[in-house]
Amino acid sequence: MSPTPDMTTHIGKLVLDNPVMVASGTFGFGEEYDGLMDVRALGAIVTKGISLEPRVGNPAPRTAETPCGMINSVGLQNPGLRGFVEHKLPWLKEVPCKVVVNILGDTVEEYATLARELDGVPGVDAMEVNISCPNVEHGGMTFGSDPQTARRVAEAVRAETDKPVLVKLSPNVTSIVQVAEAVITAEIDGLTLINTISAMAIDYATGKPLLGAITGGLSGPAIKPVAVRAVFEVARACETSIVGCGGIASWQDAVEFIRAGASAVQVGSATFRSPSSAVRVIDGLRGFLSHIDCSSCRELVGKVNI
Amino acid sequence: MSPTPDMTTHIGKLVLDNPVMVASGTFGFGEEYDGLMDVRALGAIVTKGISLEPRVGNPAPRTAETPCGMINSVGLQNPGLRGFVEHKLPWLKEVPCKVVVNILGDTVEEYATLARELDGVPGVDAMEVNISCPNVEHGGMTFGSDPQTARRVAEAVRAETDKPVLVKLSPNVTSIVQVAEAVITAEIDGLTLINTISAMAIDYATGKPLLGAITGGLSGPAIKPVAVRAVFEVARACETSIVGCGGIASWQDAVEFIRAGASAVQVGSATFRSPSSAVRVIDGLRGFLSHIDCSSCRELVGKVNI
Amino acid sequence: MATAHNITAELKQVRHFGKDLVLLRLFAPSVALAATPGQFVMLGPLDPRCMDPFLCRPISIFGVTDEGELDLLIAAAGRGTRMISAWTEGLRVELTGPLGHGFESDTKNLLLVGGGVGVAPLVFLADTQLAKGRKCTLLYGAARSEMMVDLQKLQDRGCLVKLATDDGSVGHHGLVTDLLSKHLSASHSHDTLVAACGPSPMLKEVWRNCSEHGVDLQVSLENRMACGTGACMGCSLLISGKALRVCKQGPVFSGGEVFQ
Amino acid sequence: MATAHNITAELKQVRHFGKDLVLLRLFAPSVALAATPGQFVMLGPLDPRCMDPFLCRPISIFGVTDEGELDLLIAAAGRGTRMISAWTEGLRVELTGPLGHGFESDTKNLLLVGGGVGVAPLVFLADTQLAKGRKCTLLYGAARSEMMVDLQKLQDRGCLVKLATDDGSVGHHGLVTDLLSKHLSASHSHDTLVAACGPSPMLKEVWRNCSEHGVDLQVSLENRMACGTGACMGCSLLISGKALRVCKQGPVFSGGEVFQ
Ligand SMILES: Cc1cc2nc3c(=O)[nH]c(=O)nc-3n(C[C@H](O)[C@H](O)[C@H](O)COP(=O)(O)OP(=O)(O)OC[C@H]3O[C@@H](n4cnc5c(N)ncnc54)[C@H](O)[C@@H]3O)c2cc1C
Ligand SMILES: Cc1cc2nc3c(=O)[nH]c(=O)nc-3n(C[C@H](O)[C@H](O)[C@H](O)COP(=O)(O)OP(=O)(O)OC[C@H]3O[C@@H](n4cnc5c(N)ncnc54)[C@H](O)[C@@H]3O)c2cc1C
Ligand SMILES: Cc1cc2nc3c(=O)[nH]c(=O)nc-3n(C[C@H](O)[C@H](O)[C@H](O)COP(=O)(O)O)c2cc1C
Ligand SMILES: Cc1cc2nc3c(=O)[nH]c(=O)nc-3n(C[C@H](O)[C@H](O)[C@H](O)COP(=O)(O)O)c2cc1C
Ligand code: FES
Ligand code: FES
Repeated sequence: MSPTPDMTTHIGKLVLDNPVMVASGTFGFGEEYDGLMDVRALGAIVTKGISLEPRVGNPAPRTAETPCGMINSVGLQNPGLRGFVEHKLPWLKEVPCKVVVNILGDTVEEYATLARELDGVPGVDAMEVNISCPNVEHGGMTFGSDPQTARRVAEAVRAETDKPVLVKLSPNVTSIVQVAEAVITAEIDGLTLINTISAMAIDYATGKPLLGAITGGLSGPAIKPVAVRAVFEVARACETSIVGCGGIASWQDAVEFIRAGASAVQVGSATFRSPSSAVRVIDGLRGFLSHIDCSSCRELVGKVNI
Repeated sequence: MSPTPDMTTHIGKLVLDNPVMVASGTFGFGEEYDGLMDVRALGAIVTKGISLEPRVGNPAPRTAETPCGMINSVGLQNPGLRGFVEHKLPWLKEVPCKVVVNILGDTVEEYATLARELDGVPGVDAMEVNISCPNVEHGGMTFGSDPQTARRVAEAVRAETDKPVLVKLSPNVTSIVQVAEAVITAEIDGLTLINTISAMAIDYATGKPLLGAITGGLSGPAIKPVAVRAVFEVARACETSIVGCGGIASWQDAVEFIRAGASAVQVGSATFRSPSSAVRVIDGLRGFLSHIDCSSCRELVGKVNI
Repeated sequence: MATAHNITAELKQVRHFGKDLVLLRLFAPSVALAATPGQFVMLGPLDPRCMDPFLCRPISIFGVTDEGELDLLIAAAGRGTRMISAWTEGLRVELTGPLGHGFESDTKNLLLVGGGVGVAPLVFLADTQLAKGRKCTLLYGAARSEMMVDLQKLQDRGCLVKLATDDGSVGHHGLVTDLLSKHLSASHSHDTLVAACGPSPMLKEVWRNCSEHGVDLQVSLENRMACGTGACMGCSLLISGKALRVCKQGPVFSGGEVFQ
Repeated sequence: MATAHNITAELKQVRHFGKDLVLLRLFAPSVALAATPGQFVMLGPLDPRCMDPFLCRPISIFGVTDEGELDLLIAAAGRGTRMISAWTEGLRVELTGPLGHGFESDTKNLLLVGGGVGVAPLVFLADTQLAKGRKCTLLYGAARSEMMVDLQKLQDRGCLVKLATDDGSVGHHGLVTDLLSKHLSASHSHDTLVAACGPSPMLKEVWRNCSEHGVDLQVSLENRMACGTGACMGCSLLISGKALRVCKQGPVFSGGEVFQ
């Protein structure tokens, strides 16, 4: 047992007190979990995805349980940029942990505008670009499904802000490494891997899809092996910082992602199962590092024994 | 309660007594499960993948448990075409259910050769083409990851045999619909959806990948929502018969796939959990059809209420 | 919001009614003390050793005791609630609550309409209103008598309870809304609030009756929930043109909001 | 192969040894009657209501009774075996077996070397060999005495049991292979078969000793298993240049096959 390990981590120029964030869309705007767990202990809060204008999202039902996970089609319900800055950010500013704003748009221009507007906003520590949204100008394929389109979004955002920028990749591609390679040419600060996997469930008895939007995104422990593989492959291929996400529910899961190559992790759906999941990940990770006499969590990054 | 429903199903020109098969690689060559369950009740047995020459497969360990599923990197251990025909087929021939031989190759030519050789072999009722194998001539991308390469394999096999041909698609692509659309131009009899999802797991304590081959394929209930989505999307887009596969463990799961658009289903990893899974699926499906007064399982195909 | 807690609570008592209904008593003082009628808890993980089932289950608060106990009435509907029904005394379970926005009542007369396990929040509401000296009538419907919880205690405290069953095994042979329409037609209904919880068709019929008689209505809605805390936007319904989160802005809404 | 069965068996008895070792007795006549020493069963699903954990667990047969009962000795190692350790009498569990290729012994003298829970198949082997009037010595090593199963019955039947513990809490203070080398050096070893089961380093050391003294060795190997029936090719090891399935061609192999 060594003394308390250094939990600080770097994702490009974003510095976090500890490598554990909560994932976009699973933690609202933070205040929802105030009092239910120690929000202040988090490395960072990633907000629900923000668009330029408010959106009402998809028809109900929007969530369904699946084996070891869930699918959601929340869609893009959010208060819009103004609503966020006016009503949600003030509370977040009071919290000592970092605030990462997840952004999404229908066009490259919208992403750029969001980045430009948020660039000047105090209390926003970084942006995470969600490119798993349909590209309205190009037939509805998501921005993240084509390396060059993904790169263009990353470049547009990078051009508008000096704040740290993470780009969050979709696993619904033939080669996530190719998308990663294209995106990092935009000199962003890091990649978040992964968003949800395209999925669907049908009520066998009634034949009704369990989601109002018919298809949705699979998350939770079920997808962990897919996410670990994505992190591992991208870490081998790309010179960039990686934030691992997908099915993390315990500190052991976090260690697995860090060893695969992640400099930080995000706890997503597991918060629904138990609100303090992320805090337990932090405590457990600290304990593990100390147990293996590792003085800094950064030392563990990529430590896979092949 | 209606009288016993008709369980016969058609996949192109392949006719099965009932729509429940066991998936390739999860049932060996059938005899392994003889006595442990009623092999004769199956709609069809799909064999472990067969290559031209015998192969020893990947280094140990080859399987690992994951949340609601497993990953495997068995690789291609199989007795080769000759070994199969001499040592495995005789037993299969004695079984009244249909025999589908899963084939794989390093080159398009190998697939063609396998199809040609098997075309004349009595007791082989159909072939299932596994295109999730690395294309040795083209840098190791799998045949299934590019629509045109996938189509070429399908055409090569189709040209060599009049037996029913199924092509089994990989979910590790940006658009499984595009691959499906390309493949069915080869006038094959149907598509099997889906093969395993590329995945990985690491022992958090030691940092060792849980599989000797490092990465492997995720199967089991965890992937069911991904498979249902694939079946649903391809069924909407393509005029072909679909065999649903991925996480099916109960008759309710089978109904879900059939409603999504599958004319038949395959039970895979669930057999490991309980050898008689597939038989229970058959009985349950029959009971359900009768319960909802459905006179034929073919009527349920695609019956999703949108 | 700041009053909700995420705790581990011991299961003090398990009482079965029929084969599909169970009343759990948990020692959960922080939750029990903060709870108001109409609020709910997220119960789970259902099996902490397993990730399947993955999510918690939203369960209304049936009652609280002065000792800080929390009563939950659960109908074994699907896999999750069947697992809960098999829980035994002494088990320690995780729960989060009290959550959501409950009933708001300052009327003298309360008319409660509960369908099936939807009676749960109404019993808690009756309990607190009786304590304030108000008049309560509970119309309680279910499929069969053995799917009903015993409400003798509530009756002893002065609540008028009328039953309806689909099969006529107890009370009125028919729908609970038959009782309601009779009741509303018979009695002067000014200064009366109707509070209802149950299946959607029942709620709609309750609304029809209330609007016909010009009586205020509050309804507790259900929707699938992932977080229960307002974070995931998963339970939103379009209510009066706005996407409202049932777990946060509800589960109790005014009838007018929902049905107009 | 044709003798294996997939059955549901009732748990008749659960005996705990220390906190990490449990002996299960199941009523499973079809499996028990067909079993030979060295064979195993696939136990599970561990929790039929949940898909997590997903796979069955391979467990050696520790013994059978004339009444058709099957004894399994289980060490709580990971999550699955910990769940099994919490099983209680009366539970009905699914299992498949007997599976695999067991020990083959027609020698007069049997020398058994078991490390930890690896003693399980050796106890069954000793039992059947003693019944045939053969001489058996069991060298049994573990980390601490409280991680050992009680083998009094075997001793009563005439088996010589020598213990070794890492911490010296009982028997020889050191490795079980120390006992082996002493034993082999002391005794004439013609017509002796050594049968071993335990961790790989132990097996290697056993092999070294046996080959030094020219004694035949059979070892029971472990590998991760998905099917246990030979179907998935998941448990193959390269043994003498061939990919052999531990569950089918093994788990018992000759020492020469494995280590040469
Ligand atoms: C605010 C609120 C209060 C509730 N109070 C009670 C109560 O006091 N007693 C009680 O027995 N039940 C109550 N329910 C319903 C209860 O949550 C569902 O019966 C339960 O979720 C069904 O879960 P299951 O595990 O049995 O079914 P499963 O089929 O295993 O459920 C699968 C998924 O669907 C969701 N789901 C299924 N049915 C419903 C439903 N009717 N409403 C919401 N989610 C559903 C589950 O939460 C789960 O995520 C309440 C629901 C809500 C929203
Ligand atoms: C032929 C054979 C006979 C066995 N006999 C016994 C016995 O009699 N008593 C006993 O206690 N144990 C026995 N084992 C080992 C037992 O199967 C493992 O301890 C058990 O699988 C560990 O599972 P877990 O759920 O505790 O660990 P987990 O970490 O939950 O296991 C995760 C996965 O890894 C596999 N795994 C983990 N460790 C091992 C291992 N050492 N060998 C094989 N698979 C492993 C599990 O089967 C499971 O699929 C035997 C193993 C084999 C192959
Ligand atoms: C209800 C829900 C809403 C989500 N909303 C967003 C979002 O707005 N933007 C985004 O980038 N990811 C969103 N995600 C994806 C998560 O951030 C995360 O990438 C995914 O859930 C995988 O992690 P997990 O398995 O830990 O949940 C959402 C996920 C869920 C479950
Ligand atoms: C151990 C194992 C071996 C497999 N081998 C093959 C194979 O040889 N050829 C093939 O096409 N698919 C193979 N598969 C994939 C299965 O046939 C099936 O597509 C996949 O497991 C998803 O179904 P499941 O979730 O029901 O298992 C294998 C799967 C497993 C688990
Ligand atoms: S359940 Fe998450 S917002 Fe209501
Ligand atoms: S475990 Fe499947 S072949 Fe051995």
